[in-house]
Amino acid sequence: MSKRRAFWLGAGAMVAAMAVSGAAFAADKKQPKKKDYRAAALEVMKASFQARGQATLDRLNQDEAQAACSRSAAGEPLASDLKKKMEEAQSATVKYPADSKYLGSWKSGERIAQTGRGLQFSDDPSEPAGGNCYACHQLSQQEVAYGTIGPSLYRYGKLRGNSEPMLKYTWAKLWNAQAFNACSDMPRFGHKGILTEEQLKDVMALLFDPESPVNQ
Amino acid sequence: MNEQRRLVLKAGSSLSLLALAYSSGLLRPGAAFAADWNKAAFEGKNLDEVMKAFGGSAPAESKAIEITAPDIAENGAVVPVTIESKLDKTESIALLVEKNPSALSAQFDIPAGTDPYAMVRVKMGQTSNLIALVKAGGKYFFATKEVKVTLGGCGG
Amino acid sequence: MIRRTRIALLAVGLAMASPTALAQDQAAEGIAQYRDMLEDDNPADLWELRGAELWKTPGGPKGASLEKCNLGLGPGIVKGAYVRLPRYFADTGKVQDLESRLITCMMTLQGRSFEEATKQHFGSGSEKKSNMEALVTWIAAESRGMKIQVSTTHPKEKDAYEVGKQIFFFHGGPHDFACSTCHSQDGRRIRLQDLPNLTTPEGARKGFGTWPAYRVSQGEVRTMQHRLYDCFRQQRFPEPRYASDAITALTMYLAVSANGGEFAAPAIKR
Amino acid sequence: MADPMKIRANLQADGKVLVKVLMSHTMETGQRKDSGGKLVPAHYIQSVTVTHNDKTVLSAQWGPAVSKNPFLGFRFSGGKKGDKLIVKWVDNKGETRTDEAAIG
Repeated sequence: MSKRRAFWLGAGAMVAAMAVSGAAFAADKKQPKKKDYRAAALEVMKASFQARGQATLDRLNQDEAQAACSRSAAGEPLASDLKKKMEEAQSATVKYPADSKYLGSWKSGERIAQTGRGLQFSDDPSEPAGGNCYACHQLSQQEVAYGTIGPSLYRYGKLRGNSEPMLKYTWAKLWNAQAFNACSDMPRFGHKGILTEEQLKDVMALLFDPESPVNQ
Repeated sequence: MNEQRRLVLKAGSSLSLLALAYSSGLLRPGAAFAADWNKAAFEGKNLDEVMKAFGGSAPAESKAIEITAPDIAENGAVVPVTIESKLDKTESIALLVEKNPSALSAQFDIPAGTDPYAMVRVKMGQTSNLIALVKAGGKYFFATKEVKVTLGGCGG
Repeated sequence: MIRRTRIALLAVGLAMASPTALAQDQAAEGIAQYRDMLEDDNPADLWELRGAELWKTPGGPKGASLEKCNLGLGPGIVKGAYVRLPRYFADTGKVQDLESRLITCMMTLQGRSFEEATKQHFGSGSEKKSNMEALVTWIAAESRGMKIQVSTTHPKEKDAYEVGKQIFFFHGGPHDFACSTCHSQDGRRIRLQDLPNLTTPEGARKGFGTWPAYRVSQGEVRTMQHRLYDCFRQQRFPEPRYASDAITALTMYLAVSANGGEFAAPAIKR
Repeated sequence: MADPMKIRANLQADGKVLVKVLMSHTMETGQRKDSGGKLVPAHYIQSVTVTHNDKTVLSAQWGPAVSKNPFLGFRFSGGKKGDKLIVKWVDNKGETRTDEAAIG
């Protein structure tokens, strides 16, 4: 764990150093005028991509968060006040279940966690989308084919308990991960309509139900 | 059985003969070369049914058969398997995948002068036992090995 | 052997981090063993054989072969061409990757239309084979073992690189994914597949330097063109057009990042 | 017409010949559906025969569970450098392909 933290601190320091050099670069008047490669890239993409099935060209129209995160990924880190503002804006999008019930069926949740299909141009839009949780997270012990892009969620409920605030926090994280961490790698499952409210309840059950393989 | 197969293959290897057989309506496509192909064995759902098709009695487990296959296959579409028999007078080697819809994948006749050794790659629908079935000195023997099949990719 | 060591080190790291390290260790070891067993006897050899034949076979309205095609080193020179692509071509005034360049040759030398040159650009995984994939496999194989050395000296090459870099970091679609979501950190994995960090020379070499590859899951050799196409599909983006400028630019970014590495394709992958 | 096989036959230090063959074949199981939801008909190699100096050194029967673009490996004794090896397959539609290689 400590190793992991050290890595993140290291990465943070590196990003800060880049910000400084970036500022120096911008201030240097002798540099020839920089081409706007970001605008050029968007133009090239619009000419190179075509709509197919449910994947229409408007998917290339970035929302504010996507545009800011692209700039940040390409080497212009978010200023801390902007990051905070973005997280507040994302936080405001979270919709909690109308009936205040957070937990559905862990069995359906496990299926959603295993399925990676949905919203691709090759997918049938009438089929429900998956959450593909295992692509990035460890969840149960039985599934060894899990990814490491996100942290392990093994024993998620067992370790944290299922108090109201914990349920609410987790719901919000699934709905819009960027509410807590601007430019998180995790999709905004509720906000972007990837998973329905009912599917999210099933994923919640996978995380919290004592019977779920996650908590064994 | 081997002799018979060779004869059939020899006869079938003449394309003009085959064309004649087709045009005269004597043969349906697929029937020509498959005459010696052990349809019943390849349709067997499990070891018992395959054994019945081979006309053999219940095989005995043997440590003299070695299966080399990965413990985990990253993709079930291609699982590399090597089978080596150390049994005297090995006549044939067959590979079965216990949980495939039809168990038998491949069968190799081993003539004198050829090592009792075969490498092949097979499809596995799910995590399952591989069964190597060896006929030696007229009797059947087997060994098993489990291969786990995993999921992969980010598009499901 | 080297890979084994790496896996062992990875396993040690996991042992400290995870309660299920043992299962994970076995999984990693098992996958390494699986890949070792497939490394020899790569079915990509069959594509290579077919591609070599296709290069020499007359075709198109002009009944010409591709033997006079200039892939950047002069007409007909194939060896070493792949590790210097994409590059700027004066006759078209464009930066082109191998597929785009082959299309140019099929149009100019053989008299084919663009549509005809690209009609089965990806094999279907069954009986419909792609001549393009076979040609690319053979041409790439002719550069196996050479150093990747893609130039950015021409202004248009530099532009393609910079545009490709922006595309790499472009977040979009319902999942917010960019190429960089999965490919900008070390030591990450999706399911059990290692994700090369394409923003480092080592990672870019591992990524760019091992395509084309035989995909056992598809029963086809796939080229960089298809790899990027499929990444965008999984990113939930619209469909990239075959041999389009976005694909060329992104390939340019990856190739330049991989410069100095040894080209190790055709490979075999999941 | 099916594509050529790739055959490698090498004399080993122990005097045996190691044969490795890659075949170009779709090996359709008959259980897969195409993008339109229709079953793709079964199409797979059913028999493979390898001969050396008119003697059969291996004969195999295969089902649809052998992987696409099949690989076959085996060893036999009695081969010399330069000897001709003939590999032939026949599939369930009656299509066939024969290729040869010299032992190296």
